[in-house]
Amino acid sequence: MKLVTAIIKPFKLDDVRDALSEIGVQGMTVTEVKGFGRQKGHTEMYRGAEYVVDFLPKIKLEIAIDADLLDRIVEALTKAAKTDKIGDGKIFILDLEQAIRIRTGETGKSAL
Amino acid sequence: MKLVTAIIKPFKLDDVRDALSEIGVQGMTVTEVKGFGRQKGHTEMYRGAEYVVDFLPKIKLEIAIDADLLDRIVEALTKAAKTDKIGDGKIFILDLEQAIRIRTGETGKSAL
Amino acid sequence: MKLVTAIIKPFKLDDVRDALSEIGVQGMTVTEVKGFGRQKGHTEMYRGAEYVVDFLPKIKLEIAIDADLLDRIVEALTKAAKTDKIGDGKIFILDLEQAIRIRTGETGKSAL
Amino acid sequence: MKSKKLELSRGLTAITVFCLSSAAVAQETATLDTGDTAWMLTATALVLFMTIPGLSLFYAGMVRSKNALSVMMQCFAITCLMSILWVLYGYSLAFDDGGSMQKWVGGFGKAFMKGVNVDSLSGTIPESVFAIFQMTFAIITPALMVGAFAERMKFSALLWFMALWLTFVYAPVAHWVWGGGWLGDLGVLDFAGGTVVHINAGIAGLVAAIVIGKRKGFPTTMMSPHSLVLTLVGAAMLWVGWFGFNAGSELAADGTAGMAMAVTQIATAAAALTWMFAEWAAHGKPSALGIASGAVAGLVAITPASGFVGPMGALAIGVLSGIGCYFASVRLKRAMGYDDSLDVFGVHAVGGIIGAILTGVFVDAALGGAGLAEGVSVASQVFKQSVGVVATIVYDVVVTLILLKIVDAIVGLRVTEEQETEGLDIVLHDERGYNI
Amino acid sequence: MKSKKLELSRGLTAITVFCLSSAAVAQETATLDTGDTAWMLTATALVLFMTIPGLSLFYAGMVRSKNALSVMMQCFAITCLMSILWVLYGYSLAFDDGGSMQKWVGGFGKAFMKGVNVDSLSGTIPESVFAIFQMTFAIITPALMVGAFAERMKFSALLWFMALWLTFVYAPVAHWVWGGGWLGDLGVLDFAGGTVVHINAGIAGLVAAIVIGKRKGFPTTMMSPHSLVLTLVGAAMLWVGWFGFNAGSELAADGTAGMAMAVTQIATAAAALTWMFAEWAAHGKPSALGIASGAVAGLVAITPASGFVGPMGALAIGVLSGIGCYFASVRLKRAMGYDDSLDVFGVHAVGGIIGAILTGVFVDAALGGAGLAEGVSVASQVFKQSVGVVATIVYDVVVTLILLKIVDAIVGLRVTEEQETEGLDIVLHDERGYNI
Amino acid sequence: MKSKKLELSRGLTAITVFCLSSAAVAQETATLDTGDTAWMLTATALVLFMTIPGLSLFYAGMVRSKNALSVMMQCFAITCLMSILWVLYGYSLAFDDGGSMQKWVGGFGKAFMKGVNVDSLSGTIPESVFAIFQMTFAIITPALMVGAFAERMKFSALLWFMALWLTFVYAPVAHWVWGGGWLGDLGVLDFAGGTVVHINAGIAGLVAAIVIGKRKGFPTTMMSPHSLVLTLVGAAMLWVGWFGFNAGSELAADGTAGMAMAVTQIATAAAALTWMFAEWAAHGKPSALGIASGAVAGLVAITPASGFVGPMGALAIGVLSGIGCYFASVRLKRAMGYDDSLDVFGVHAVGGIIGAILTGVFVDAALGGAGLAEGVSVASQVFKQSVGVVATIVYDVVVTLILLKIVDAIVGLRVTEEQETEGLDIVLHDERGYNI
Ligand SMILES: Nc1ncnc2c1ncn2[C@@H]1O[C@H](COP(=O)(O)OP(=O)(O)O)[C@@H](O)[C@H]1O
Ligand SMILES: Nc1ncnc2c1ncn2[C@@H]1O[C@H](COP(=O)(O)OP(=O)(O)O)[C@@H](O)[C@H]1O
Ligand SMILES: Nc1ncnc2c1ncn2[C@@H]1O[C@H](COP(=O)(O)OP(=O)(O)O)[C@@H](O)[C@H]1O
Repeated sequence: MKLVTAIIKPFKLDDVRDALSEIGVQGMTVTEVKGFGRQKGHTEMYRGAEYVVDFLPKIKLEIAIDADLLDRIVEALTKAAKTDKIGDGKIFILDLEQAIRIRTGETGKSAL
Repeated sequence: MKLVTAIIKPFKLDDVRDALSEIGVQGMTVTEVKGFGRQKGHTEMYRGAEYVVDFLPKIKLEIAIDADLLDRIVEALTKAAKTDKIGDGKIFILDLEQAIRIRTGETGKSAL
Repeated sequence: MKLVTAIIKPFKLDDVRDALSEIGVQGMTVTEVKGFGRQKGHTEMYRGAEYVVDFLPKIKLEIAIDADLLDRIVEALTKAAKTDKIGDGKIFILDLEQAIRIRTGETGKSAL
Repeated sequence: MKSKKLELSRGLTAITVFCLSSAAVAQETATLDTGDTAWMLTATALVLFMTIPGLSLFYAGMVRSKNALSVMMQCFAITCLMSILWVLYGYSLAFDDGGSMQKWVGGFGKAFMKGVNVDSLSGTIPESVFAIFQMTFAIITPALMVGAFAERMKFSALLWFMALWLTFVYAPVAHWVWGGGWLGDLGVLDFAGGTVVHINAGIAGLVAAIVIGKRKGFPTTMMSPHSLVLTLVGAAMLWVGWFGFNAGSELAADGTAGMAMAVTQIATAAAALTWMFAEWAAHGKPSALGIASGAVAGLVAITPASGFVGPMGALAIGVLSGIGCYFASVRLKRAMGYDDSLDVFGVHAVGGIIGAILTGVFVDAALGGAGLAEGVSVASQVFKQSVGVVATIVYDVVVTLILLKIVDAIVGLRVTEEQETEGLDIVLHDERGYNI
Repeated sequence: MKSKKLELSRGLTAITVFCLSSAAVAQETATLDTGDTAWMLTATALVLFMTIPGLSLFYAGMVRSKNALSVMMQCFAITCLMSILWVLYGYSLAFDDGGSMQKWVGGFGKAFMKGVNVDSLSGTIPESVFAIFQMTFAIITPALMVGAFAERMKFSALLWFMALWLTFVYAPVAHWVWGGGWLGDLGVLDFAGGTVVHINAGIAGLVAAIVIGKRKGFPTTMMSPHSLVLTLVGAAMLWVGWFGFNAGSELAADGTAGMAMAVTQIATAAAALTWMFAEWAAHGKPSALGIASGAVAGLVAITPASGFVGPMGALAIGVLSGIGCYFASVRLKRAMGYDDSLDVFGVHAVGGIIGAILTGVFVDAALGGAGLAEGVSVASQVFKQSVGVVATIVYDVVVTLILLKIVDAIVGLRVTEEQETEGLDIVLHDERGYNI
Repeated sequence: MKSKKLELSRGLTAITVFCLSSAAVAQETATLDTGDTAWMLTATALVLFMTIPGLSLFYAGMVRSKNALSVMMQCFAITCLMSILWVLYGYSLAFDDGGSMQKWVGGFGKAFMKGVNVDSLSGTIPESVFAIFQMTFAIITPALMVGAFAERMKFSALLWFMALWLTFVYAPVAHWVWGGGWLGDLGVLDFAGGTVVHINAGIAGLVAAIVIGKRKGFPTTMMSPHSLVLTLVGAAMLWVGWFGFNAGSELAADGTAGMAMAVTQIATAAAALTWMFAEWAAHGKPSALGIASGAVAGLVAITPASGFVGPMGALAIGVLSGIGCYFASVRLKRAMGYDDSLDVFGVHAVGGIIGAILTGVFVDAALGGAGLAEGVSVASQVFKQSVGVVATIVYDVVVTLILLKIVDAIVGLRVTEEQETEGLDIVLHDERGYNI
């Protein structure tokens, strides 16, 4: 199994969720995060002073999946999250040793 | 070492924390997340239109532990977080290569 | 590649970001979390009752990096985040199998 | 923008002012006073302001964020429902002549606002203004109760309960004291509603909190206020609006109204500081919730006394209610174990009782008050005050209990445990307070 | 702390009150009435309170958090800009004698507040108070529109548009009805601005919403209010402030003002409950947004009627506007597909029309109203009312369209799609509503 | 609900109105005017409304969320503490006859509100109302200072400091100007407190900010307002409440009060737009904080002038204070490097000085004002105004410095660095502003 973590632009969340649902992903966990990267932050003004806010709002998705699905998921995710503008985000893939469904105690693929 | 990530229902947080403390877990990190899964979301109404909100509030726990403790922790966690209703959540287990305590620079098990 | 996760004190964020930028880290993702550990929580009062709030505000940083940079990053991070007081936080290191830049589809080191 | 009626009433005023009638005649044929009317229009707006937004913010801030909308919605719906019932029959039951029942309750002669037109006066102000001013009291009294059973009552049950309570508790008790009923006859002093409003609401709230039962997790789980910022704003609005409540109860813009405002300010400040320092002494830190609660305690306690006592009497009432309500809310509640969520009993009932009794003391001219009635001693006035308090409590407890049982039978009082966990906002209203 | 002028005016009052002139003379030489003045000072403060903070909170709560500041900023800037334009020429255009143009628009004789000094009266109140009271109406009318095109209009375009709209729509229409123009002459009844304020703003808002276009994602994406807590607070403030709007429009503290306040309360409560129950019936749950919207609908509909109808007329107007506005905001909008973000058309235009027409019905003395003018039947009054409504709508649509085209040509009406996505707060003001 | 006293005072009024005494006699034996009283009851409520909730929200919104409660708590506690001190001796020190010290400070004859009863009048209003109206000024003046040293002062130190400051700075300076002291004698014009309230608070705030020292991280770290939504709401409440402050300072509902309200509105709108456009020009975008700050600047500057100038004078004062305060808050502060957290000096001291000086100019009848006193030229009036300003500044700086040193010695002025980092809400009050 793999744990796919994707950092995306917030307004792309619905598109990505739909794209993943379509290829059969049944669950995911979403976190509001702030990203720092090549994308320039916006300016905020306070009493005439301008401050550049480097940390931009992003959404982090965590999706535990069967390794076999990895390629399709990465592809769907990339397609749905892309705007071709800087700051579109990243996908990170980790190896997932074990998954357990709390309610039933099921483990492995069937827990996802 | 292992990194145990658990997604649970928010109101179970105190029970889980207590259960883990009891078996000697001394630290953990908690994040408010939103989960998408088999559990049906609730409805929200706006100007007579009803929208189903799929993303439900969940709590994510991250607990770095010595591999030896893994089974006991998973068991305690499962027991404490269970309501037997859909949406109870998942436990994901990753391999943790290294852990460092910032204050002392300790590494490995003694950093946990 | 490695995925470095650091839990630090909130007011250290700017220092840490600067320290990492200096050694060439170009991106990171930040999450507001609550930490439970050895550090004692603060008291809150409500109608004369005092409750100890165990979960303290912390910042979680996730930084995907080339494995070669690991030591320098851990060093810089530790130095910048340290106050020598309990609760300074932890660094966890996981193996990162793959990274993809959504905008370009680049993978591996060049995606970071 | 001008109505025809205006010309008429202007003309009338002019005629009255300019005619040479003697003072005695003037007393008999009351005429409209624009200054009194101006103040009472304002006072009415101020008392409405106390409930919405004031009280609704005060309470909303104290509950958990999942229930914030629900308490605001309850305050709002009570405002609307009580307004309509008041117009239909509430005003009549409270202030109309009750004929043979006059001691106990008013009649239906003023139902549907019959006879209340542009020209009808009540003293020197239009009767329409008097009726709506009184309506705002009939709104805030049930709304105060919301705090007692917050975070667990069904919305439908709330509507039923409040409609019945207005009819069978508020209207008669208001009649007893202000409508020509037996407590007024007895000489009970209640300038702006310590008994009618605060004791009444505080006791009924406690009864309801006990009948409905504790919130899940009470008292072990910390149920911190989700936004003390809102609570402080609400407390401030209550304070400001209360000038309309107390000084407005004079129904005129005169020296008594002025003094009522002054003593309101003094007692409130004194009670707030007292609660703050009590807490500072007992827990080591002064809290924002404490100072706000203390202010409300002072406002409650000075209410029955506001037209009767002087500045120093107000100071004493403030200090004593600050201490009394602090103990009731912090110590007594914990000792007894009931879950009066936002301390409606501890602040309104206890503050109201302290104020009602002390009114009998500080009305004494020797203590700076407006003076006791001919031949009445402090002791006998305090006895009268106590009769008012006890009668109200007994009646309120019994009738409230019966009404709750009825409503429970019809629609059920409480949401399910699961609903309570999820929060009333989503469960009852399909909405959330915040999407930030 | 006392000005010299005070002595003078005090003296004058004293002289007038104490001289033995007959009522007839008094009618001719108006003198200042301190009670009326007290009420109108208060009413002016209350109407300002409706816009800021009232309306700005009501609207801010309903938009997404990335645009919360932008709508508040718009309300604030409109308040300031309209104040200045009103003083420079708006008041004059609306209320000065227009000479040969009098039927259509006022003149420039009162530009720069010429002739408005400490001693000038308007009826029994200082003209300065009348001018500023009317200013607060000229502020809230454009501010109401902000809800129609919220979350997408440029701030610079807003300023241009509102300045032009005040000049070419608000001032003339106010003159038609209240300044001695043709609608007033015709006998159209609009006590506090159903036509001038609400229909006018509601229609112009709809036109602007259509010209500017839908928000990206409308209507498929859920655009939940970011804080219904704020919206409820804003609605409550609107309600309280509206007492100044309606009862203040009597320009005196008398029986009509009292009745205006009473009917305002009754209609509002009735409309709020009606909308709440309609929603409960249709969707299974009563919502906080629903009850708040219903309250505003009732406030709007009673506005033109407030000095003319009785309590039971108000009840009917409340119920009918509750239903009418509910359908317009929930059903009609969805059916037609326009994006009137916060239902300015559905509540203000529709509520205003319902109120304007029903004023013609319930003014009838037989229905408890102040009575129709000599020789006017309900049918003919309703006809007059309809003429007022239709004339206002036609004029408003045409001129608003032209003004929007002009502003679009000068600065462009709408932000870019990317800016809309990011949110107006950051994009237009370099600020964020919350950093919590 | 009616006190006995009512009958009495009603009777009195009636007798007075109907008796045939001449105007001259009426001038001598002042009687209560219900209209004036109605307005002053309202004005008092409005000024309290300025501090809580107005100012407390305005400030709370501007600090970081970890300190939001602390500033609200400070405003609340100041409200309570000043109320009590005012009743005990503050009112007396400011407004009682000081005998041989009359030029400098009042006596103790009115301590404990001695002699202030239901029948005592102050002009045409009850003295109780005058005393409480003045109390609200004594509340807001210290509360304004809170913004200068927000986010770092100890709560206990604040209480000590404010109690001393009321006694040794506010009460005497109020006496100088309004209580029969030397500045009033000199002919300094300060209608509603430009010098007494705003310069006084602004200067003391600056001194305190400097003595207490900068916040950790100032000025490099961005310390963004945690909720500009709250700040805008607070600014709006200040604006509305300020009508009570300025028009209430006339102590009557007459033409001067009306004009005071009108010029308040005009100057405020002008200053807000000026600040907004200045910022737009300098930084490319208009900000919500900017327009709100501009409004407050205008309110401050028109305060001393409000009973003396005409509409066009107000416009000029608005524009000039908008520019002046903008420069002081944005440029001067950065240049000088002091940490006046929320610009109390930049807005209140600078705005107050601009207003005080310009009052001397625009009071001129030739410029639309109420007119200079016999034989006084604009130049000499401006000189008098400057004397008032300078005297107040010098006295204020010296005494404030001494008081701060004393308080520092007793309890220490500042929290520790660690506490500052954690935030005052948790550290000083064991509470948090938000649990959302
Ligand atoms: N090395 C990294 N580790 C973790 N997160 C990163 C890293 N680099 C970028 N990110 C995340 O990805 C987001 C987008 O990255 P950015 O460099 O701005 O643009 P792009 O993805 O187009 O290269 C950042 O805001 C941050 O959240
Ligand atoms: N494949 C997945 N990857 C990551 N998180 C998941 C995944 N599936 C479920 N989750 C998380 O677990 C939560 C519970 O899952 P759900 O399918 O609703 O019920 P259950 O755990 O009972 O099967 C979800 O809300 C989501 O946060
Ligand atoms: N075993 C653990 N797993 C995950 N997070 C941990 C663990 N132990 C500590 N943490 C995180 O690190 C933070 C600091 O830990 P703490 O024990 O308080 O102090 P220190 O880092 O100085 O040992 C905690 O607040 C928590 O967020």
